[in-house]
Amino acid sequence: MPRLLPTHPKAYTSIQYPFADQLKKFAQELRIGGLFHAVNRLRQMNHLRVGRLVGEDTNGNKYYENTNVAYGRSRWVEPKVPLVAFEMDKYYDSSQVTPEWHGWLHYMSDKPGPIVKAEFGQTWTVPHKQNPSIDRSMHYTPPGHWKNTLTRGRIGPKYEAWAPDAADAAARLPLRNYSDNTHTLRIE
Amino acid sequence: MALRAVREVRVLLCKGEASAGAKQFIVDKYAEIKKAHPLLPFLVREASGAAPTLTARFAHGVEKVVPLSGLSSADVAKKLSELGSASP
Amino acid sequence: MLAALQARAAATARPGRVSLQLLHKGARGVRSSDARASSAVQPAQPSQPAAVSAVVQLDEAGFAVLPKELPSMRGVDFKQELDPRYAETIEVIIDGHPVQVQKGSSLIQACEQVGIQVPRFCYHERLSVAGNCRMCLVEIEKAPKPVAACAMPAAPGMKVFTNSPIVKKAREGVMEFLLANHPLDCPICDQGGECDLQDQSLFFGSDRGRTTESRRGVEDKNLGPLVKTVMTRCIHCTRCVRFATEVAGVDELGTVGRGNAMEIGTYVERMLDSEISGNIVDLCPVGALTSKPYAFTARPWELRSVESIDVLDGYGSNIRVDTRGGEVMRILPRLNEDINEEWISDKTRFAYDGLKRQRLDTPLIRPDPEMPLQPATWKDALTLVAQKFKATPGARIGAFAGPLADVESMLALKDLCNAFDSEAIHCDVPAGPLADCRAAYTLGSTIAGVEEADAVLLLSTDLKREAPLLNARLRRRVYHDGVRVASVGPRVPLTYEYEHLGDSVSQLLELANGTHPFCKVLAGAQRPLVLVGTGAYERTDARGVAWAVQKLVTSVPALIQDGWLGFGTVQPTAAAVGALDLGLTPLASSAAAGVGASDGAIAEPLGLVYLLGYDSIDLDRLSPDAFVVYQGHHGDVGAETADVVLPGSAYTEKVGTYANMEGRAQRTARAVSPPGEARDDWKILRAISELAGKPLPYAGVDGIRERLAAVAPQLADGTESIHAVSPDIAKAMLAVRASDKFDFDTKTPFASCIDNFYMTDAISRASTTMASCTKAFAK
Amino acid sequence: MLLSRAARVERPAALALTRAFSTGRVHGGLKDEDRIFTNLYCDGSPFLDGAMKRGDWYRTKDLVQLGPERIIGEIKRSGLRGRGGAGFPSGLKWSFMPKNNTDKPQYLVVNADESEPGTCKDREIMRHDPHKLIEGCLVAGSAMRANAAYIYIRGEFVYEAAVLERAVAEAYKAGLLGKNACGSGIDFDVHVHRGGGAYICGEETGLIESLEGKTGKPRLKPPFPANAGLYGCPTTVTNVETVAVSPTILRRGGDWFASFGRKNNSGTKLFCISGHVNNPITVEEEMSIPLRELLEKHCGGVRGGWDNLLAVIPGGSSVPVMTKAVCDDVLMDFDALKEVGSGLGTAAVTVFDKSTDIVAAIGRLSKFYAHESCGQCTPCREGTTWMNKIMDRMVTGDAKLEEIDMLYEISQQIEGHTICALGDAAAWPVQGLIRAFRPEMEARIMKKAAGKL
Repeated sequence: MPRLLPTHPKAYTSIQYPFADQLKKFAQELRIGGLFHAVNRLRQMNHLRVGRLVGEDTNGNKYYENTNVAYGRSRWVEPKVPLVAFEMDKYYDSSQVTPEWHGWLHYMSDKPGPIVKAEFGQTWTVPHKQNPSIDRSMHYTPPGHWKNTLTRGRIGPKYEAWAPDAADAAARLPLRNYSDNTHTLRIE
Repeated sequence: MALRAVREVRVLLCKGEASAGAKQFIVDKYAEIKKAHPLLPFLVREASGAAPTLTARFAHGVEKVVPLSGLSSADVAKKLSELGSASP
Repeated sequence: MLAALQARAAATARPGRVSLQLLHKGARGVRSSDARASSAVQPAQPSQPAAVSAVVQLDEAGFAVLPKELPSMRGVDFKQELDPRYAETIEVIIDGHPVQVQKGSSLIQACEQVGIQVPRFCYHERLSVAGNCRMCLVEIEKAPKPVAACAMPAAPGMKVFTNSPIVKKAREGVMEFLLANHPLDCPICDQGGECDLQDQSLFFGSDRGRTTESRRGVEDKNLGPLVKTVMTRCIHCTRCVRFATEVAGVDELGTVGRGNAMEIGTYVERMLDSEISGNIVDLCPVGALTSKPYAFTARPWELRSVESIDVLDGYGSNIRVDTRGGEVMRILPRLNEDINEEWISDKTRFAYDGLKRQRLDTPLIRPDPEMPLQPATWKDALTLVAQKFKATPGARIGAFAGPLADVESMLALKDLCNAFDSEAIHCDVPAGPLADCRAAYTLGSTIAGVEEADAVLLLSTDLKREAPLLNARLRRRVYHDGVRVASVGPRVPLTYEYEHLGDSVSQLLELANGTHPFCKVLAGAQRPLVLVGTGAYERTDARGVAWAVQKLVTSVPALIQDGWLGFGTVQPTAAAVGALDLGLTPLASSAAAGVGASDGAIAEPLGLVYLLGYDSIDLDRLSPDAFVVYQGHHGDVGAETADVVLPGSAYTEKVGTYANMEGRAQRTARAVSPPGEARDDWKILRAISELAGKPLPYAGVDGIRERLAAVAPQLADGTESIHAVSPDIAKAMLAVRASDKFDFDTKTPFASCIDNFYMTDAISRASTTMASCTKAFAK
Repeated sequence: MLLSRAARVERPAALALTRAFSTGRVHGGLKDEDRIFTNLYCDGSPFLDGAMKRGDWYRTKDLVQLGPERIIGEIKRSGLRGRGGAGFPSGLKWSFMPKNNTDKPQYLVVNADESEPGTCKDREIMRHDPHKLIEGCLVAGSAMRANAAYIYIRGEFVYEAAVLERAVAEAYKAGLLGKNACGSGIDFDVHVHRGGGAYICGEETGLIESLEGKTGKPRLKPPFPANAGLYGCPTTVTNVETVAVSPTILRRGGDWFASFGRKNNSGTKLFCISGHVNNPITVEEEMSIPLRELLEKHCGGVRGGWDNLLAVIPGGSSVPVMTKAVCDDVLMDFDALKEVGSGLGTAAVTVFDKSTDIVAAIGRLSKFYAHESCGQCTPCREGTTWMNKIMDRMVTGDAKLEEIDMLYEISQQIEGHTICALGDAAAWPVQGLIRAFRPEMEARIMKKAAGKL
């Protein structure tokens, strides 16, 4: 049956082609860095995005923008991670974003980091440091935590019983004190 | 009025007319009783809504209660001396 | 979430509507049209109070059977209903509703009468009007600008709007200004959750702030160990200043500086030395003044409140015990116009931490006189005590009730000892004139009646320490009406001016003989008042002093008249009046008379001493072979001397009846459980009687109440009313004197019965807060 | 000398008197014989000898013996309005005092705590013509059945207080005050009290508090001082000028006084002109004199000519500022100034020429009010400081444009919500500035934002 009318191109629907845009992005990554790069990216981030590199901060994080996607998703940061990294959450933390890039990243301003630094930077500011608690060894574990060898302090009794013997009384736990938890947490 | 065996006397009065005689008895005779028995506790208590009574307590906590409702002063005196002469 | 909050706010912000309708149904007020109609017929006819049920039942003798519990009359202000002055009402139109309000009331009171809540910070019913917070601005028709409702007297026909746009705008503006310099530290503020500023900014404030300026910081002031200050939070309502100067009578608090630099503080670095200073914590609408001992311990929404009675002094303040998890967290006052209004003393408020220290929580037995006390079971301890009761002859059994004993336990103690033929049942009260007549040991005028006195004589009392709130009432009377107060006793500051007549017995004798110039003042007064501190009877010549007091009281006719009993004893302990009501013997008279009531009985050394919370035992008078039983809740002197200790419960842990100094019986409530194995006091005594073979004839709480009603009906009904003594009986009984010859000790001056206000009983002695107060304030 | 001062400047040929102010008669040009304060410039001795020569204390006995009703009636006929700023009719105010009060003393309190920035009329009276005031105390005091007068003089007026105290001592010595004052049969005392030196002590009730020895924090009204004032007794607080003119009014008659000025704004008035005029001066002039004539006749005109005028504050720091367009034809009296959104106040005319930074000038005023707020009530305590902080930023241009509206709103939140009038006084200059010079404020902010300032 000859076609009388030229066929209309099929409208793109994500239902019909669920991976179309991902494939497209993968292809773009392939073009950028080759197969290894593309596969590594796919492995590291389960959401592929491609955008314009806006800049890089002192921590080596890269800031990207893609104005073609929805507001709120158009700016992102890609943390600096080793080329072949497993356990990604070991490597990145939101506090790695430096102050001068923070505003741009959160749509507070449109000025990227270098401009912010030029305008507002002071000579006396200390270099940015990320929150050290990303390192598991730095995590705070209170006394009584299963990883802490210190046992938790005993909360005192609700009332102090009278002891006929003064020495007896001295050996008892002090009355519980809600305004001061040094005894319960054993903070040394 | 001999109240030798009595250890304690309690007179409960109400605020109404029922204890008018008993009140009169206290006013008239209290001084006399107290003179005779200076160390005998003779408690006079008033409470609205209480039934007027005379209570005498003897040894070992034995108590005898006499109602005083509507009694005259002389009647109360008689009741008291009866109690005083009674043995517990 | 926000919508829900707003809905709640709207629901709570307009309670006025509901109350207004109630009012129009004639529940409490007078409907304006009705009032007009009735005023035409009967000019000063107030509306009838809610009538008491009219069905009367008669008993066999033909007398009315009265209910055991009389209907509560609280909430019905008889003064207001009966006094023609209060019947004068005027009509004011509030938010379009015509309402009748009392003449002379301010607009804020008028709004309150009809249930419309006008926000306020500086206004307080019991303090003078300052009008400086400007939160209570309302609109009056034809007024050029909004006026402060707290300071504006209601005028007839005035049209008031409390909800108009102008008013809302004004409130929002004032609230914004108040918050402009208020630190938003609610999460770390102890007032959080019960803060007027929080509540009112939610209801009446704007939804956002505009200030970006730096906020004012104020240095905190040191007001002593009770009141914590965070002065940056202060909104300068000056409630604390007005309380201190008007009620407490200390001039240390004031405002310094002007404009935005104004600060509340003591002018020089000084602590607030007042026995009722803790009330400024309640008065402060924000978290500027908070309780130091309570700081950071609990949040108001975690607390469970129980309404109870204070027993640490003889005043009987009504309190609210706030507990959390079986622990008393704090104590707050409860409104009672007849007793404490809405204040409580510092000891009442802050001694609660004594309830957690030195507690007796298990029975203790001393196996050998040389050995320390050892924990024991209830069974062993009670059996031992019961054995001793059985083995000791009645004349050698002695019982002593302490200052915190409740009426029920004292009754059980008396019944128990009587059953074993003992008569030596004493209470911790020095012998006054006589215990036979109730007028001799209570405050005959009643606490509220002190404000009706027109000439006052104080004898051997430091009223500011013995009854701080009574003193505050007397101060109000002195300042408002210029009543003359004279004192024979210690020369101490009472926060008002009084004539100090001297401090020796000779002045008292002059007064009793009618030769002293002040007798003329007493004789000329309509309602004279003589207040005697129990310190007067803690002397070697106590009987002589009592004789002189009786003579003085019976020589002034106006002191005992119909409707006025102007003779009062300021009892410093909560147990005193109850004990004397039950017939427990005062101490000194028994010492003078020997033990036992029968004439000529010879005192024998006591073989069994039963101490019911009694800690001031005289060890020298105790024979060395005496067996001492201590029943109480705190390990104090009594417990140390005891051979057996039976743990009882404190006033927050039991339901007990206490009679305050005016003879008003009130009941405490059980807020927490007694610690450990401690038990209710009267139940312990009941158990001993059972084991000793002479069981008391009551087993349950109803039984003991019935027995109480039979022995002392004035304590039993629980209506919290005072059963006044008839004047003729009081006159006849107080006129009786044993003899007229006494040796007087004119050298020893009259002294107060307490030397340290902060430590008077086992609970306050165990309290660390009271210890720090003693350190800070005691002379 | 007076004549020469007045004649120094020629009367402008044509004055633009238009609009509602035109009454058919041009006011101004008070003649020397109509002056009340004839020793305003200290031409003669300020003490009793000089005062007698000028006609003070002349038959004061007869004035006092007129009796309260006739004195008050005469004052009412003269149309005298309070010279302290509010302009309340004096006769009416004096008549509020209780008439049959036997159990309490009554007081006249003279408010000589002249602290309004720009105002310097009362000090001239007190240092150069104190007997006018003292005689006025006696006359006005007797009219309001007062037993004594308290002159609350500003603490900073050291010289004036010394002069006044000497004058009072002279009067006592001469038998003009004290027992049987002037032989009139009434006893009348005058006490001079030196104030603590706060602006708020010039407020009626704040002054009473200060006089009682407390901090000068204004009281709530009601009760008004006429019912419960000084020490709880009926009291009237009046301005120095009001009291000082009353004997002359009684001598020359209320109709004479009422013949000056427009209706309801009658009399002569002391104007204190300061700021950018060639010859700043305190001068007595007829009410309702055109502002331009006042400035050009007595002060030698605005510095740099009339066209160099930027703005005028016509009645002391607490009234709103007027622009030149308004100043061109406005009359100096209560009603005319109220009509243009300002007020006569104390008639302390402060002139700004075009060299003025008007925002900074008003900013300084709001700093003054923030400093002088007593701190008692919330809107004034917090609001004045807040306004001051915003005004500081307005001056440097660091504020935001929206903050102008916010500032106006804050000033409205203060106005009318306070215990005393200081809140209003603090709010009005700022409101006046925003109404009249909003473009100037906006321009500054935008300039600063653009980095051009």
